[in-house]
Amino acid sequence: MAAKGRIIIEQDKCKGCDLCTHYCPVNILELDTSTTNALGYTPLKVTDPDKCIACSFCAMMCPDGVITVERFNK
Amino acid sequence: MAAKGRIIIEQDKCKGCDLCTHYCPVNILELDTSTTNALGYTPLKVTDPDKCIACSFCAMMCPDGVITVERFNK
Amino acid sequence: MDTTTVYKPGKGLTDRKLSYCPGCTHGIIHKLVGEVLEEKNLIDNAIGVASVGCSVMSYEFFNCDMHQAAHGRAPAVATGAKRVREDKTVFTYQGDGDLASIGLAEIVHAAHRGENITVIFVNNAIYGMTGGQMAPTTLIGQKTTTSPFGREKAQAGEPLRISELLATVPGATYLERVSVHDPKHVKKAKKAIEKAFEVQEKKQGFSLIEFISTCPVQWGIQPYEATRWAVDNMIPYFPLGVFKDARGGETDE
Amino acid sequence: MDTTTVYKPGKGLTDRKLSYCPGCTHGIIHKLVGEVLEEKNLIDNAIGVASVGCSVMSYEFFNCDMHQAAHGRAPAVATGAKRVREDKTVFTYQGDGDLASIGLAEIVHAAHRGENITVIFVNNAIYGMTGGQMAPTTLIGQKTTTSPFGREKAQAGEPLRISELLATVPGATYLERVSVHDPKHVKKAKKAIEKAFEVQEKKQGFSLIEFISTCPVQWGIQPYEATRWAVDNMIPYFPLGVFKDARGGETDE
Amino acid sequence: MNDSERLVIAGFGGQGVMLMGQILAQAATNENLETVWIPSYGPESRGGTANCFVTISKTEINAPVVTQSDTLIAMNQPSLEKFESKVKTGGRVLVNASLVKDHTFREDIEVFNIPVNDIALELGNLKVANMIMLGAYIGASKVFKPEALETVFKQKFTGNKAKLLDLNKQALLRGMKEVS
Amino acid sequence: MNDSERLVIAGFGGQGVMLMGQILAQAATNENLETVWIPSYGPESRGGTANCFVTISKTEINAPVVTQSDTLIAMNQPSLEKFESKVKTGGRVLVNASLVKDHTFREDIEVFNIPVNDIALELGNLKVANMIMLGAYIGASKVFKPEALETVFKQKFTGNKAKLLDLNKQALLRGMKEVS
Amino acid sequence: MAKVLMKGNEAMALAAIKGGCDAFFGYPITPQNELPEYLSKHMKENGRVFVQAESEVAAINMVYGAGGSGARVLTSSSSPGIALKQEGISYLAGSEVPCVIINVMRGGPGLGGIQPAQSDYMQITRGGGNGDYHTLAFAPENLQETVDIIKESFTLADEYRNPVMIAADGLLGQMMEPVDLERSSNVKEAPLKPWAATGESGKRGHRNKIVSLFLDPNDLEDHNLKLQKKYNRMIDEQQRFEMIHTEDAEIVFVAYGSMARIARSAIETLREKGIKVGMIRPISIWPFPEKAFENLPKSVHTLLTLEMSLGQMIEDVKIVNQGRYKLDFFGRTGGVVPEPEEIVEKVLAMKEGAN
Amino acid sequence: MAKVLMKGNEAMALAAIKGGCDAFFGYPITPQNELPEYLSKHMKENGRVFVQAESEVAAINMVYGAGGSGARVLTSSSSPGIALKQEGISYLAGSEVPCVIINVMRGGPGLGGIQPAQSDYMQITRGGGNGDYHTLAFAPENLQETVDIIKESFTLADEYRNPVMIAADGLLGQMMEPVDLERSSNVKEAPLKPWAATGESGKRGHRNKIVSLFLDPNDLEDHNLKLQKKYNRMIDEQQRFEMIHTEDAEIVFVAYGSMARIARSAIETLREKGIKVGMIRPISIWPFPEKAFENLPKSVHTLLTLEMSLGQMIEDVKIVNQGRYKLDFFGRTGGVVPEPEEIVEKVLAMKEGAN
Ligand SMILES: Cc1ncc(C[n+]2csc(CCOP(=O)(O)OP(=O)(O)O)c2C)c(N)n1
Ligand SMILES: Cc1ncc(C[n+]2csc(CCOP(=O)(O)OP(=O)(O)O)c2C)c(N)n1
Ligand code: SF4
Ligand code: SF4
Ligand code: SF4
Ligand code: SF4
Ligand code: SF4
Ligand code: SF4
Ligand SMILES: [Mg+2]
Ligand SMILES: [Mg+2]
Repeated sequence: MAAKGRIIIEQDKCKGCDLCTHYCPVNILELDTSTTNALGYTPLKVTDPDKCIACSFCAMMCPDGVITVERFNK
Repeated sequence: MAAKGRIIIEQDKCKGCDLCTHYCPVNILELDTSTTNALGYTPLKVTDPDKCIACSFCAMMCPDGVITVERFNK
Repeated sequence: MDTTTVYKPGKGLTDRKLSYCPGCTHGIIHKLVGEVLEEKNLIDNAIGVASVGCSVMSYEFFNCDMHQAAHGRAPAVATGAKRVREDKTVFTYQGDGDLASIGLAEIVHAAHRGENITVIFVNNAIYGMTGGQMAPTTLIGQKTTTSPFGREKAQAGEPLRISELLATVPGATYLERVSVHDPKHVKKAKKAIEKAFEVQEKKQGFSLIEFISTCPVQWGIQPYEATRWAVDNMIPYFPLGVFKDARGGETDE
Repeated sequence: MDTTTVYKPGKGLTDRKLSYCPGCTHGIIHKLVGEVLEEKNLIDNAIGVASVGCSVMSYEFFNCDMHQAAHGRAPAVATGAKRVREDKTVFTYQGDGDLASIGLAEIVHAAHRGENITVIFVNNAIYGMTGGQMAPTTLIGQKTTTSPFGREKAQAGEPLRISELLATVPGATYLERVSVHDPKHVKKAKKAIEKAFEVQEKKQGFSLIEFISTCPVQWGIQPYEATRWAVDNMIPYFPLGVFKDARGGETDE
Repeated sequence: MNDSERLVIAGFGGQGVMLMGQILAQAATNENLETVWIPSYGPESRGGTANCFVTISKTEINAPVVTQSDTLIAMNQPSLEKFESKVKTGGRVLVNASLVKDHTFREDIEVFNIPVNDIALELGNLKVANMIMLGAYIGASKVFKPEALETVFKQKFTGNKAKLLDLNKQALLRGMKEVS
Repeated sequence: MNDSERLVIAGFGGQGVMLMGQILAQAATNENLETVWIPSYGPESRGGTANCFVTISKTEINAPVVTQSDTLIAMNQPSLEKFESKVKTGGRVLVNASLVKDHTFREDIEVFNIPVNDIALELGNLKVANMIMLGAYIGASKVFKPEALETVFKQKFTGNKAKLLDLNKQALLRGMKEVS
Repeated sequence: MAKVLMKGNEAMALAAIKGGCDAFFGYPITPQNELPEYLSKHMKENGRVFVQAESEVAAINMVYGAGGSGARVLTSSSSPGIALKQEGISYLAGSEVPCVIINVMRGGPGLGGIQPAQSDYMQITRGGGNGDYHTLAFAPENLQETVDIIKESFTLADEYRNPVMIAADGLLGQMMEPVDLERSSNVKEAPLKPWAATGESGKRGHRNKIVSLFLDPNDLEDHNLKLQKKYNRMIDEQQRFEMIHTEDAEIVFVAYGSMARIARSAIETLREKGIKVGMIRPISIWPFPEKAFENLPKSVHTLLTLEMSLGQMIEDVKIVNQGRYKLDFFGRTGGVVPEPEEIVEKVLAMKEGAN
Repeated sequence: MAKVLMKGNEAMALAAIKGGCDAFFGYPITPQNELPEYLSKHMKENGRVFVQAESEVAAINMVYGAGGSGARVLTSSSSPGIALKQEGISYLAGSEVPCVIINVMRGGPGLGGIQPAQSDYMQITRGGGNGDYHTLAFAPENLQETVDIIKESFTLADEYRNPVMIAADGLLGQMMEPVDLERSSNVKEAPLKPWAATGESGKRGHRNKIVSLFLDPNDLEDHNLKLQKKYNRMIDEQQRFEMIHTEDAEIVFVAYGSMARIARSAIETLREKGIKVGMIRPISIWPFPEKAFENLPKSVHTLLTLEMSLGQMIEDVKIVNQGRYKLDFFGRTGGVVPEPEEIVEKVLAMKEGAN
C-alpha cells in the first residue's frame, strides 16, 4: 500500500509522552526505546511509514508540536 | 367604634421617617409636626386611637422598634 | 384594661439606637433577625459576623457574640468561627457592595464548601455607607455618585443577581430572595430567616436569604417612596422566590 | 515527491520549548490558541495575559505581547489592558486554581462588566504547578496532596462548575466547555476558540472557553490514561457544550 | 477684617451649615484671599450635627483646623454648647435665636441673637435661614461686602437653581439688617 | 569518615537521586550524627535534573548548602559536568558509567566508574541503579556499614513497598562489591 | 490662571487629569470617595477610562494591565484598601510598570476609623509587598502642593518606570482651599514606551512582556541589582524637602504633610516667645531626604519628630541621625488632629526638662 | 526523645500540632506546600480543623474568625501570599486576636522566584497593613530552633493576644534535618479566653465583640495607646538573640535565619585565619534585639550586616547604632544562597580597605 503522506518528527523536541501513538488510526507510531534524545526522552518513531494516511491525528494530539504532516500530491 | 387594641410609641426613639403611617389599614398614624423629640425628629402620633385594630402592621414596618402593639382582651 | 402584647421589640437586639438613617429598611431586617434569634433561643448560642457597610456597627445591635469582619470577608470569618465552634449558630450580615463586589470570592467559596452558616444579604442596589456609589446590583440607568450618567451597560455591565448565581453552586442548600416593603412580605421574610437557621441547625449546609432593601438617603427619596421604588424597579429585576432548596426530606414549598 | 503540508507548528507560538510535563494537554491548548491567533491575523494585534499556574511561563510561548498577572488576577489585568487598548484582542490563559479559586471574584466581575475579552480556562481538576493540591474543581473522592483521603463533600464541598456559574452572569456573552482528549474534540475546541475571538472582534462582550485538561504528573498516571480519566470522570461532572450564547443574530448552534 | 478671620459654623444636618462655610471660602477665593474650609471631623458623621471650620486670611494659612475661633455661628443649642468655650476673648458669636433660648453667654464675647428660622418662615422658606445668618455675619463682621456674596450666589445657583438667586439675596440683605 | 562528609548527589529526575540523599541522612540520624539534606535549588525544577546536598557530621553543621564537596555522585553526564569542579582536592567522584563515557576527569580526585544502569538491568530492575550506587558509595567511603542502610530500608520500605526490601539490599551489596 | 476653590479629593482628581492620567481604576473607601466620584464624571467627558473595580485587589491589577499596556494610570484608596494593594504594588515595581497611587490616610489599625491620620508611613515607605523594591512617595502639605505633585507624578512614574505613591490624609482630602491648577510643574507628555505590551508587536518588530518572574535566582538577582541602581538614582535625584527657620534653630521639628502645616503655626507661636525652633519638612518620604540633615547649623541640639501616628517616620530620622542630635517625639494617632498648642506645650516641656 | 529526620515544612507543621494548634487555614504556595499538605492529613487525624481556603485573603480572615472565637490558629504562606494577608494582619493586631503566621520566604519582588530569600524583612517587621501595629516576629536559624519557636509561638500569641510571625525561608522549608519535637520549650495549654466570641454569651453573662473599629478618634487613639503599652511590653520581654564570638571581635556580623547559619561557617574560617569576627544573631526580628548591641566589647569597630536581600534589616542596625560603629553590608538576593566563602572574601576586602 502506498503512503498517502508522511510525518516529520522533530525528534529533539519530543518528550516521549506516548500520547500521539494512541491516536494513529493505522497504528504506525511507537516510542523508540532504543535511544534517548537531547531532552533525555525516548522519542517517537514511525514503524510503517507506508501506511500513513496523513490524517494529522498524531500531530493534533502532540502537546509539543513535534510532528509535521505532509500529504503527497497525486 | 371601640378600639381592638392600642399602640405604644416610644417617641424618643422615633426617627420620623413616616414609613409606618403608610401601612396602617385604618389610617390613624401621622407625624406630629408640632414637636421634635430628643433626636431632633418629628415623631409619630396616633390621630384616632379608637380605630386601631391591633394589626401590628405599623410596628412591623418600623425600622427602629418604636412601636409596641397591644390587643385588648375581651 | 386587660391586654395582650402582640408586637414588641424583642431581646434579639440590644438597646442601642440603630445607626441607620430614618426609614432605612436595614432596621426592619435587623428586627427580623433579632426576633428569630430570640424565638429559636439562639441569642446565647450564636456568633454573628458584621461586615463593612452601613451595617458595620451591627456588632452593637445583635445581642449575641459578634465579630466585625473586613470588607467582603464575613463569609471567611464565619467559616473560621464555625469550623472551630461547630455547635454554634453562625451568621453573617452583609450588604451588596460587601458581598457581591469585594467579597464575591468569599461568598461563593463559603457556599462551594457547603459551610454550615447562614448569610443575611441586604441588597439595596447601592453602596450606602460610603456615599452612594454604584454597586454590582445597581440597576441600569440608576444614577449613583460613580455612575453620574446612570449605570450604562457598555461601561459597567448589567446588575449581578446573587441568588441566581449561587444557585449554581452545589454546596448551597437554601437560597431565597425576599423583600420587606410591606407587612405581608415582612412576614414572609421572617419565615425565610427561620428556614435558613433551621437548615444550619440540621447541619444541612449553606443558606442565604437575600433581602430587597432600601436606601432612601442615597437614592435621594423618602422612605416610603423608596419601598415603592424597590417594588417597581428592583423586584422586576431581582424576582422574589426560592432559588435553591436542597434541604431534602419534607420541604414546604 | 510533491507534498502539501497539512499540519505544522504555526507562528502563533514562539520557538521556546514548552515547559509542560510530557503529555500534558496544556500544550495542545497552547497550540490551538496559537493557531487561531495566527489564522485570524491576531499575533501582531493581541495582548495575552499569563496567569500563575503551570502556564505561568506562557508569556514565553504565545507569540504576541504578553503580561504576566498575579495569581488569579488575569481578568483584572486584561480589563486594564483592554480598556486602554480597545482595538486590541485581549485574552487570558488561566488554570482552575487561578480562575476558580483565588481569582473567582475577578473572573465573575470581568464577566459582570461584560469586558470584551476572551478567557482560555484550563480545568485539570488540580493545582498542577504547586504539587497537586486540591482545586475547587477536584472531584469527590479524588486524592490530592491536600485531600489525602480523597475530596470529601463534608469537608470541602462539591466541585465548582465555572461555565454553569458564569452562565448566570448577564455580561457573559459566550461560554463553552470543550475537551482535547481526542482529535475530534481538539477540532471542536479550536472552533470554540475561534468563536470566542470573534465575539471579541465584534465587541459582543465576554467570552470564555473552558477546557477539560489533564495533569498526568499530579494525577499520577500516564498521559494517555489521563485523557481516559478525564473522559470517564471529569466530563460526566463537567459536561461539554455551550453554556451561554448571547451573541444574537446568526448563531451557529 | 483683621489679618485673618477664623470661624466655626455649626448646626444640624440640613440647615445648610456646610454651604455657609463654602460660600465664605468662595468669596475669599474670589478676592484672592487665602482660605481653608474643613468639614468637622468627629465620630457623629451619621448623627444630626454638621460643623465646618473656615479660615480667611491675608497671609498664608498654617494649621487648617480652627481651634480658637474669632467667630462662632451657632445654628442650634448643642452647637453653641460645644463651641462657645473655644471663641477667643473679644470674639463674636451669632446665634440662631429661634432655636436657642435662655442661654447664659460668656461675658467676654460679643453676642448676636438672630431668630433666623422665624425670619426665614417670614420670607416663606425655612431653607434660607442660613443665608439670613450669613447676612447677619457679614453685617456684623464686615469681612465681605454683600456684593461679594452675591457674586458667589451667582456662581453657585446656576441651571435650575438660578431661580433661588433672588430669594437668597433677599435673605442675605435681611440678615444684614438684623445687625445694623 | 572524617569529622564531616559533604556530598553532592546529582542526576535526572526519576533516577532516585533525592531518595539516595535522604537514605544517607536517615542513616546519619539513626546514628545520632548531625546531618542536613537539601534539594538543590536551581531554576531547572521543571526540567530533567535533580540534585541534592547531604552533609553528615560529628559536630554541628553550619552552612547547609554544599559548595565544596567531599564526594560527588554523578548519575549522568550533565551532573558530572556541573559539579566536578566543586569537588575538593582529594575528594571522591562516583560516576554512573552506563551513561558517562569518555570523560576526562580531574587528576586530583579519586574516581569510581560504576555502570549502575547495566548492573541494575542485570538485577532485573533499572530502578535500583541508585541503590547500587549507594552501595558503591558506602563501600568506597566507609561512612556507613551496610547494616546501617539496611535499617533505613526497613524504615522506608513499609506497607506495600516491603516487597522491595530484598531487591534493594541485594542492589546495595552488589554496589559495594563493585568497589571492593 | 486664577485660583479655584476645590475640595481636596476633587482637586486631586482634576490634577490627575491635568497630569495626563489616561485611566483610573479604584474602589470606594472613605475619606477619598470624592476623588473617584469626580473622575467617574470627568474622565468620561475627557474620553478617558474610568472603571470602578470590584475590589482594591482588582483595581491595582487593572492598573498593572493598563500601565503595562502603556497608559498613564491612577488608583486611589485609603489605608486598609492600600493594604490590599500590596501584592499588586510589588508586581508593579518588580515589572517596572509606572503608575500613581494615592493614599488618603485614615486611622488604623484594621478598620480603625475614618478620620485623618499618618499611620501608614511604614505601609507607604516600606511597603508590605514582598521583595527588595521601593516606590517613590511624596507627602504634600496643602492642596496646591498636592495638585502640583500629583500632576508631576505621572511624569516621574514614566521617567523611572516605577509606581509613585502620594501620601495624603483625610484632612487634605476633605478640606477646600483655592488652588491654581495650571501652575507650571514638571509635567511632560507621556514618552514613547517601547517596553509596553501594547498589542503592537508587529509594528514594533518584537514582542514585549511585562513580567516579574525570574525562575533562575541569578537572573532574579541581576534584575534586583538593576532595580537597585534605579532606586539609587531616585535617592540621588528625588530627595525633596523644605527647611523652615532652621538657620538659627535649636530644636528642629521633622514633620510632613498636614502635621507640618500644623507645626508651622506652632513655630510662629514659639518664635514669638523667643524659642528658636525650625523644621525640616520632608516632601519626599521615600527617598527620605537625608540631605536635609547634612548641613544643619551648630545651634541645633534636638530633632523633634512630629507625626499623626505613634512614631513611624521617626525611624527614618534615627537612621539618618546616627547619634548626632538628641531625638524626641510627639504624635497623636487614630484620627486625632493635633492642635498647634499641643506642639507648643511639648516644646515648652522639653525646655523645662532641659533646665 | 530521639531526634527524627524531617523535612522543614513538615517539621513546622508537626510543631504547630505540638504547640496546640486547633485549626489551620491556608492556600498553597511554593516553597511551603508540604506544610499544609502534612496538616491536611494530620490535623484530621488529631480531630482538628484543616481548611484549604480559596485564597490567602480568605485564609487570614478565617484565621480571624477562628482565632476570635478562641481557637489557636495557624496560617502559612510565602512572600506574595503574605502581601495579600496584610489587611487581615492589621485587623488581627487591631482586634488583638492571637494567631501564628509562617512566612517561608522566597525571592521577590512580584512573582519573583521560588528560591529562598530574606527580602521580606520589611514586610514582616513593618507590616504593610495600615495603622500603628506590630506583630511579634521570630527568625529561627535551623529546624530545631524553628520547631521550638513554632511550638512556643501559640503560647506567646495567646499571652500577648497578638499575631506572631515566623520568618522562615525556602531553605528551612525544604531541608531535612534531625529534630527533637519533644524538647521542652515554653509551651502552655491554651488559657481561658474570656474575651473570645465563642457564641456563649449566655453562659458568660455578657456579649463579646471582636472589633477593630472605633469611630471616635479619641477612642481609637486610646485603643492605640493601650496597644502601644503591650508592644512596649513585648520590646521589654521578647528581645531574643544569640551572641557568637563577640567577646573579642573586631568585626561583628549581624545576621539572622539561614544567613546566620552560613555566617557561622565564615566565622570559623576567618577565625582560623586569625581574624576576629563575631556575630549578633537576632532571633526576634520584631522586637529587634537592641539589647544585644548594648555591651559590645571595646574591640568592636564595625558591624557587618549580612542578609539574603539587598539590605533591609540594616535599617534596624542603623537605628540601634546611632553612630557608634562603622556599618557595612553584604547581601545576595533573588533566591541566591550565598556561600560562606563570599562572606570571608567580603571581610578580607574590608580589612584590605582598612589598611
Ligand atoms: C477594604 C475596604 N475597602 C473599602 C472600604 C470602604 N467601604 C466601606 S462600606 C463600603 C460599601 C458598603 O456597601 P454595601 O455593602 O452595599 O452596604 P450598605 O452600606 O449599602 O448597606 C465600602 C466600599 C472598606 N472599609 N474597606
Ligand atoms: C498569591 C499567590 N498565591 C499562591 C501562589 C502559588 N501558586 C502558584 S500556581 C498555583 C496553583 C495553580 O493551579 P492552577 O491554576 O489549577 O494551574 P495548573 O498548574 O493546574 O495549570 C498556586 C496556588 C502564588 N504564586 N501566588
Ligand atoms: S498522520 Fe495519521 S496516519 Fe499518519 S502517523 Fe499521524 S496519525 Fe498515523
Ligand atoms: S505526542 Fe509529541 S511529545 Fe508525545 S510522544 Fe508523540 S511526538 Fe513525542
Ligand atoms: S396596629 Fe394596625 S391599626 Fe393599629 S395603628 Fe398600627 S397599623 Fe394602625
Ligand atoms: S416607622 Fe418608626 S421611626 Fe418611622 S415614623 Fe414610624 S415610628 Fe417613627
Ligand atoms: S445610607 Fe442608605 S443604607 Fe445606609 S443607613 Fe442610610 S439609608 Fe440605610
Ligand atoms: S504539573 Fe500537571 S498541569 Fe502542570 S505541566 Fe505537569 S502535567 Fe501539566
Ligand atoms: Mg448596599
Ligand atoms: Mg489546575
